[in-house]
Amino acid sequence: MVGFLVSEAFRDLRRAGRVALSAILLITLALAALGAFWIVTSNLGHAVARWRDRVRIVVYLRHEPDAAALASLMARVKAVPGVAGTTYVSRADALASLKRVLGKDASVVDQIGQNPLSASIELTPSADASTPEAAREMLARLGAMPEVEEVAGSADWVERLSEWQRLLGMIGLGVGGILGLAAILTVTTATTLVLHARRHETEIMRLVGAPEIAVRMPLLLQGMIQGLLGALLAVAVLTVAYRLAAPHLEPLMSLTLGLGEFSFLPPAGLAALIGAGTLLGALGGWLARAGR
Amino acid sequence: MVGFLVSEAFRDLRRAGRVALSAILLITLALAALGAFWIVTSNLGHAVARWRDRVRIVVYLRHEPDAAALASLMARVKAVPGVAGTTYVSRADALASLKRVLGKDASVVDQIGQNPLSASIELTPSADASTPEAAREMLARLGAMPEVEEVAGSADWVERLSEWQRLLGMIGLGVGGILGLAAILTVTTATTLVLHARRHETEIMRLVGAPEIAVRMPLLLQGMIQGLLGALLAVAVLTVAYRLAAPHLEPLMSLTLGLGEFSFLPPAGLAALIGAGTLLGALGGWLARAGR
Amino acid sequence: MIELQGVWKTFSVGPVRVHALSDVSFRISRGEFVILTGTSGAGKTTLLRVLYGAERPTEGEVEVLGRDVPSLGRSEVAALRRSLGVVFQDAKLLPARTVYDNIAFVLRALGTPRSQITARVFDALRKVGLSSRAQAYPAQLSQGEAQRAALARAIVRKPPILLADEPTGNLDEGMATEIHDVIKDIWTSGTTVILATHQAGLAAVLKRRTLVLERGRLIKDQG
Amino acid sequence: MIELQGVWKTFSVGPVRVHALSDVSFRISRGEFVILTGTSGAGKTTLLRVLYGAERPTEGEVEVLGRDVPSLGRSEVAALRRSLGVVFQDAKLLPARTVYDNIAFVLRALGTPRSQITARVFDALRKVGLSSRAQAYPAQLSQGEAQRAALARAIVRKPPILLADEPTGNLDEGMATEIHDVIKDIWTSGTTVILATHQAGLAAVLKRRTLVLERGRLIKDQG
Ligand SMILES: Nc1ncnc2c1ncn2[C@@H]1O[C@H](COP(=O)(O)OP(=O)(O)OP(=O)(O)O)[C@@H](O)[C@H]1O
Ligand SMILES: Nc1ncnc2c1ncn2[C@@H]1O[C@H](COP(=O)(O)OP(=O)(O)OP(=O)(O)O)[C@@H](O)[C@H]1O
Ligand SMILES: [Mg+2]
Ligand SMILES: [Mg+2]
Repeated sequence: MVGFLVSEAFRDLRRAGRVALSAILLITLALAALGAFWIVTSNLGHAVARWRDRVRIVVYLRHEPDAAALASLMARVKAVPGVAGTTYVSRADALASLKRVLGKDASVVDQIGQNPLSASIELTPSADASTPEAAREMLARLGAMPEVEEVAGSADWVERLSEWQRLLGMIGLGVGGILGLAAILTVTTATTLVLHARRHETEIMRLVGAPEIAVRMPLLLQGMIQGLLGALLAVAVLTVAYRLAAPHLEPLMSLTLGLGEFSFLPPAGLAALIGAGTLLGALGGWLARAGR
Repeated sequence: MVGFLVSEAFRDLRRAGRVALSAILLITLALAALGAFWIVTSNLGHAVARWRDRVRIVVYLRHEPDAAALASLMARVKAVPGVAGTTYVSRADALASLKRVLGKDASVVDQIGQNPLSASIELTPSADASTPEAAREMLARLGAMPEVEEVAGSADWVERLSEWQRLLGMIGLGVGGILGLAAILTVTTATTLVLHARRHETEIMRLVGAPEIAVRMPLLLQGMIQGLLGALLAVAVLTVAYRLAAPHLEPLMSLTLGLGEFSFLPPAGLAALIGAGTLLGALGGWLARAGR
Repeated sequence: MIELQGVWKTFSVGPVRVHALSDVSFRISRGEFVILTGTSGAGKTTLLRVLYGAERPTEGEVEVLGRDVPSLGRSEVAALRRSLGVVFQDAKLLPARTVYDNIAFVLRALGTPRSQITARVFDALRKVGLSSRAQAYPAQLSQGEAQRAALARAIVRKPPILLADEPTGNLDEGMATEIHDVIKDIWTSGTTVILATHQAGLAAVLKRRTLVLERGRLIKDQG
Repeated sequence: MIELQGVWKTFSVGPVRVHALSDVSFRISRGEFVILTGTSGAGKTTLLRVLYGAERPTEGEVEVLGRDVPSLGRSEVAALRRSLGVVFQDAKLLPARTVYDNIAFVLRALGTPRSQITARVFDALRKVGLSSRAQAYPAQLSQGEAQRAALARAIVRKPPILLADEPTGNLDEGMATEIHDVIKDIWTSGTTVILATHQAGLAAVLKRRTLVLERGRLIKDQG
């Protein structure tokens, strides 16, 4: 019986011909676009994480601490919630840095009698501090330490980051919504097509007393086969596109987004895509049931 | 006869029901996505243009020129191909600027006896200079002037810009390609459907001697009506989406891209979308011809 | 075996109501051979459709093989139909399958062992004189050939009841007689037969119980 | 008016070759009434299909209304068909249109003025006794009613030639006689008629020229 049902499904598929091909390609397209969006989003996510690492908050110190005081201070600064990385910048480091900023005019510095700059600690905030409230809280705590003269850097980097994340979220929602709609339409269209092609056949089958499973199962199987083929094709398309594009994209990415590596979907993501395709196809086949 | 043909087309459309609806929605989707991409691309294009305005090349001068020499120099600089805007920065301006950079430590500057900085001209490159070669050429010409001590700023801003443009171009190509494929598949699928639904009907019509125009014209008209409806819907969707999203996007845009205004498609763009939809639909109807 | 009690079937076409069956009652016992006749539009096809559950009567009771047909669910209707051989007036062959596949299909869907299928299909085709057209598709058959293929499909399962709707409508007299002989053979082997036909003369020839419909009413039941 | 010269039509079904027409020649003059008969599968439908250009003969010449049919292009075939009234054996009604629309359609596609359409359609329906079913869809008709609707469509244009393929195959004798009377009326008004039927007896009843086909060969041409 199973052999009979599967062979019926393949027979239907062959007969549907160009239409089955269309359905498969539309599923491929929807899934490939979904996958491509997934890849881009996760890479942008990496980029955002990297940018967060680059945001610096500078805590200016009243005096240059000695080694012991420094160690204790650093420990307390690290304990503040929202602080991820810390780098100590001594007065000498700061002067060197100023010379770098001045470039051609660095010689000016040498005309100054003594080093006028303060020692400071540069902080990297953690993801915990990415809400404006958490960031304000962290800045307040740092400013309250006795050794600290002033904290430079405000909450606006956090706002920027969260705006970026909101933007990405909105794009994701929009793209996801459109693709979802397209996939549903695809499945509906393909199903309607197959149903239409089979309408008389289904009626005749029922009239000669064919069991329901023989009437419907091939439709379901056919849908699943289409979905599976579509998904496998989508994975192939994504893989090839990645192989071709990654070498060209990587330098660009590192130039514009500061991201060294352009990563592909993890195996679990690929499995999810294939599963989604099969489900989509099965759904199409199943809708056959609702359709009559 | 025309009335007869149009009424036949509407009758077909009504009969195709859910399928016609699917086809219309798929066309809507394809065109809305195309339109949305168009809007985003053109806004990014504006942003790139704005960024170009912000790129500064600094030409350091050997001596602070007097008014007459300055006027002649500025004229010669402006004449160099690729130079868009020029701003003269006197030695006093430069010192004020340095104080701003030093921020908290600005008092250092006052300890310096005399102003050690050079006068300079800040340049904005024009779009002409956006290829690496043109930019190098411009820099060489500026460096060759007798008054100029050094030119700061290299060709790398140009590279960044052109990389961005390449990235946008690639995204455009990718998205365009996928949408094109989807649109072709949509049209093929919808046409196959309509053809399939009409197969017997077409055969019978031919057998009773209906003129070819009565057999085919309704199919073509039906396709055009579908395409037109899909395009109008797409324009409506885009307009509503723009109205809803623009107020939220604008502050975000200005924050991340430095773009004050998020603009919609020009009327000509809308007309092109509508035309494309109608053509797409007509193509679908026309394929009916090739299909048999 | 088959029993109808006060069966009505009314169709509405726009404002017009058509009484395809009006208060039809009769009973057929196991092993009978019944001819159902009446002019075009009298309700013969509708009556058979009610028997195999394709049409639900507007009113009245229908019992076939001990089942209350109008109350059956989809899978029970399918099970009932598998006990019936039906020859449809318009053949209803699956257009995408050859004559052989059309007949083998019903056996396969029932799980008949592969080894028996070919022999049984060709046996049925031979009975209706169509074995040479086994590989043709329905569109490649003449109308009479299609009708014979439909009969072969109906008898291949050796059903307890055979419902034949105009099985010789497109056949000349010689061939019609052959087909009637095939149907009689099946009847002789124990199948209950209802044969719908517009040929009023056939009743006289076959000398069997005859039900006559006129505008949906059973006006005669004799033999 | 109609002339066939050495016409062959051979179909291949897999390895099998079927000669549906073998070396058929005859000639029919304007105003004749010809009966075409033969058993199921003899080639009657194929012969008519060759006449209205739905089948290209494998060999031989076919002339209808002065046109060399096999050489006609698509639009010329359409024009030819508009001069022919054809009753197809399987009715071939457009399933999505009512009986009225099925008949009105051919008039509309020809550009008949609106004002005349309703009257002409009902006139044709009255002739075949189907005016009460004008608003029904084909699926709502009995087989005999569908056949009559197809005849109404064929005669609504008052064509110079009427090709009728088994127009009474699903009708009882009384109604068949009525339909034959309708066809005779049309013939009397000047239409050339070819009537294909498997009822060999009909030739004797109608007393007209009869062509008899047997396995694709024209074995008799008399009357
Ligand atoms: N689905 C339907 N909707 C509306 N009317 C219907 C439907 N089916 C049948 N009828 C009408 O019911 C009447 C009986 O139809 P039925 O097909 O049973 O006749 P029949 O005796 O089989 O005729 P024939 O010998 O021409 O096949 C006819 O007038 C027909 O038009
Ligand atoms: N398209 C086709 N492909 C293959 N064989 C065909 C095709 N059309 C007809 N035939 C065969 O040609 C022969 C003649 O068919 P035709 O339909 O002309 O017979 P007919 O005289 O009209 O029979 P009936 O009275 O049963 O309608 C038959 O054996 C049929 O199977
Ligand atoms: Mg009937
Ligand atoms: Mg025939």
